[in-house]
Amino acid sequence: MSAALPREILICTIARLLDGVRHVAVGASSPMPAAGAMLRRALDDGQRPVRLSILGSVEHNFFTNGSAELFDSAGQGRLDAFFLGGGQIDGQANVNLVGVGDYPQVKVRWPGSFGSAYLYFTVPRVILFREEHSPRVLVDKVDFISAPGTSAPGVYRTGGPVALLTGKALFRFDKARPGFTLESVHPGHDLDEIRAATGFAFDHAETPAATPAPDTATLSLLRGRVLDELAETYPAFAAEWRSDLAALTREGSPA
Amino acid sequence: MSAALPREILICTIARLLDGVRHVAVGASSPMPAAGAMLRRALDDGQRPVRLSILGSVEHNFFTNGSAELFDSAGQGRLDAFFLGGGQIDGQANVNLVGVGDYPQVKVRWPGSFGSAYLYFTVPRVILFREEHSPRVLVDKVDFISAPGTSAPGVYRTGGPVALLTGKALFRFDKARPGFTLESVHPGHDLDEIRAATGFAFDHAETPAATPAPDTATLSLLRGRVLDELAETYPAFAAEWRSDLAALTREGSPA
Amino acid sequence: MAQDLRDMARRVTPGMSLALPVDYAGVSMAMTRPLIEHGAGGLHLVCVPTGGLQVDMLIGAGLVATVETSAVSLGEAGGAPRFNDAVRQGDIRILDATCPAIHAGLMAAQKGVPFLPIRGLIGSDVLANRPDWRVIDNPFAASDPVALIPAIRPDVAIFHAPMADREGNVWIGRRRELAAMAYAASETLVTVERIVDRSLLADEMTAAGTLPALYVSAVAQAPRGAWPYGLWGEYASDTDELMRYAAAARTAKGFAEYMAGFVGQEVPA
Amino acid sequence: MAQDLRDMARRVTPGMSLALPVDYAGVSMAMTRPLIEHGAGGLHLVCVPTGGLQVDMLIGAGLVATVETSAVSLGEAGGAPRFNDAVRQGDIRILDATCPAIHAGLMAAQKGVPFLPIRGLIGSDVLANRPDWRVIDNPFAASDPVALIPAIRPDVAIFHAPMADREGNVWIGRRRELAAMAYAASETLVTVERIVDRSLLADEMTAAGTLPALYVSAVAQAPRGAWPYGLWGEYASDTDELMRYAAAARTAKGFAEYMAGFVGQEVPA
Repeated sequence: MSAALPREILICTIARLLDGVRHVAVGASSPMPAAGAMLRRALDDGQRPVRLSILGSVEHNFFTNGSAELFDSAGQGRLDAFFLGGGQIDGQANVNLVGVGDYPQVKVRWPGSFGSAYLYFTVPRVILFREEHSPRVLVDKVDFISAPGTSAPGVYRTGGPVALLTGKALFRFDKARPGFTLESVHPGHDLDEIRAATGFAFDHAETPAATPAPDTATLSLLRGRVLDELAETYPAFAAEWRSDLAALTREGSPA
Repeated sequence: MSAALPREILICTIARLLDGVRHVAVGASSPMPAAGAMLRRALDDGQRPVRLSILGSVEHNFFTNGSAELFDSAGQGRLDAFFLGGGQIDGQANVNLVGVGDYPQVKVRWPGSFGSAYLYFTVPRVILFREEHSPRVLVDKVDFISAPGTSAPGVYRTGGPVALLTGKALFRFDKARPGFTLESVHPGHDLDEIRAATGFAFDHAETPAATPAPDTATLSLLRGRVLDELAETYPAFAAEWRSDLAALTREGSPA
Repeated sequence: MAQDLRDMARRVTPGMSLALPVDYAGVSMAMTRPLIEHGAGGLHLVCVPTGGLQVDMLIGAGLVATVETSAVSLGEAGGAPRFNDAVRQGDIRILDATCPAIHAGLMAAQKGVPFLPIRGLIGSDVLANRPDWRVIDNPFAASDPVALIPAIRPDVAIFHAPMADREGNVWIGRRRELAAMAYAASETLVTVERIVDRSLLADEMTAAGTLPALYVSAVAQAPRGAWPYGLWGEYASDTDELMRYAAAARTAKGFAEYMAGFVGQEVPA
Repeated sequence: MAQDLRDMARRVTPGMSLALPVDYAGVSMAMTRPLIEHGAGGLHLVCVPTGGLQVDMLIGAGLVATVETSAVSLGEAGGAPRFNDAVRQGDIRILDATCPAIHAGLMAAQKGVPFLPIRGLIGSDVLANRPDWRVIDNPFAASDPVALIPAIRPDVAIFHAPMADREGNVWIGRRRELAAMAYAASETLVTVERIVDRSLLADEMTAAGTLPALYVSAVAQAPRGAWPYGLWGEYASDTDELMRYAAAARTAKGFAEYMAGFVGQEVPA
């Protein structure tokens, strides 16, 4: 089997971060989190049921009480993990989904905060996921706090950020400090590059670990069952992935 | 057509009290209020739709959001009229559905307050209906206020009692005073009897009016369409009524 | 009695709070005998929003410490004899409520909030006898008192429904108070008339009336499992049987004799 | 354009608040053009809980004063160009919310209460920019701040659904936010794919997914009336068309050109 593609390493990392969850929800246009959750479900098959809700999907929607039910289930403690992106994410894990500049008349307007100002408080394992790793996204201080990374003592909060995954690296979040610690660097990237691309200060080992590549069994599950499942909901993403795999095989085959 | 039965006068009085409503709800074991509402609907046929909800009925239930929907619709202002009984009703229109004696260890326990503590506040036209007219029921002061007849200024209240109908008489409720005024006495009863049977003081004309008997057209509608409709939900009540009508016809026929 | 019903009953431990539906919504009468045989006592019953035969039987069996309800009655068959007797004797604690307050408490649990406001109630002895409720001034208006009902989070919800599928999804139709109970409760035990092979979530028509398996802890089949109550769309109440119970249960002895022959499902003659 | 759609649009008067559903729940795109031709402006849009193409078009047409929403976007087709532009220009007032806060506001209206509490929000700029929201100390616990969302009572709710019957009952399936909108709103206008002869309340299966006529002011048939959005269980989104709109509407001129050809229902080629 050919080596893992960068996106495959991300998906396997997501599946790792979801270890032990019973119920994970992903947003409507989030093929990689969905793939990670599907891989988690495939890995746990026969041991533990993993429920996956994809917002706006008819196929992966087991809710029957309208769009409020996801939030209700989070409030009941029935949602273990969720993904948040963010136009800006800062070193305190504050997330900005609203815009750049002075609110309300921002220079750049993004769609809005969606459910973040609630789910960030109520879902125990929120994974910040943004492929773009640049000083534009990972800022020192967000322009607008859609959802704060931490809360003052006494504020009801059963959830929050546990990790930040980008196209270059994986960070863990320490809410006591609060701040991010570089956990591992993806293959093909290094600490200097990450330092330059990150607009906030973070802790790190002198020589950070490399993000592990998936083993053959995992990779085979991913390229088989998971890719098939994913194609039902994200056909375009799945097709591109398949074509990249085909190219990889062609490159690899002469050797 | 034979003269109106006492229960027919009550039903026609209920229909009169419901003049102008769009949506009326009745409890599960309330054949007379239901008949009154059905008569109202029949009388308004072609002019105004009258919706009737019978709690616990499958046939007369157009709700689809469980048993909370009745209360929600009242809160939204979509329920115009409702009936309340009461083990005790006092001169301030306070209603007791809980029991006689010192709460909580009452000597006589009734089922409980049901929705009264809410609907009495939120349904504009609440009709107190209790066939038994005795000092045991119509008391000076209830032992337990399931729902108060009036509220202090500033308390949110869009509804309340408008009338009290018993087997002997019809009272109107004046919330400003507050208190009941005898509006009319049913055929076969008189003021002295009503005074003796009523445990609270009430206003009355020197010679109170008689509760009007229904005209022939109304009576014919009642004994035709309404009785047929009623038989679907309250078969025992309808059968007894039919047998009383048959007896009346037999008695009347020799003359 | 079926073993799966016994297994479900074992999930109830002494002192737990149990949410039980109104008589016409789908009472799991089939679970009554297993619960009594299991014998977990000191229960806190939450009637959604009123109670009937099942509540009366659990009280008569001595398993109940507290009843939180808007009413307990046998409907056409009259008052609930064991409940009424227990109140008079002071054997149970009664938390009198009003129907929408029970719904509000469950909705607060469903929404994951500590309370829900409710109109009405002010000036009633229902409110006066609920020190666990509060009245505050509506922060959005001047001098507008409003009652707050704290979240009701039952340990276990128990009900009966027409069908479930093999994944544990349960068809509740328009009886959405059953969903409300399940959302609010930690565990939900369901008996059903039948178990179907196709997924209830597979088409939009059945999905519309389905409580997802996410909220369902266990399902067991119990044909005519609401008897002597009826089940909407399935069968009518057996009023004669309710009358028979009402007459028998007027005394503790009569209750015991009735219960000796009560299986909790209609047994073909 | 059908006369009944025009008649429904006329129920909207200047300055009203309109509740509109999320793109996948059943957007009545068929009502968009009648609303624009009718021209009632100064509207307050309540997106339940997010907005998309319809919101962008109403803004582009200059009918909107305020947008209350958790987000506005065209999904896969990217940002909502007329919305984004109007925000940058300061042409509309934006009331940024979070999804469950919109649901809470509607639920408060459904329950007839002045507010609902909600967890989360504290410390966010969403809350900081909503002076119409409040934070109180939870009266049931010590030092536990909790946010309160006031009731949202839209003047008119507008959505699209698969079917209605001749009595005005509307089948909404499991998209219960459509019911929530209708409960909360004073009037509800519905377009449907088809009108059926049998009553949707006549059997428990269809009744489970039905919004009763009590909450419905008017119904009109509009086949493929959600296009270019999809309708669950009926047809998929037309992403190419959404992309076409997104590209055109980047400028006011492009928007005007696009709208000149937009009927609001898919016209067979």
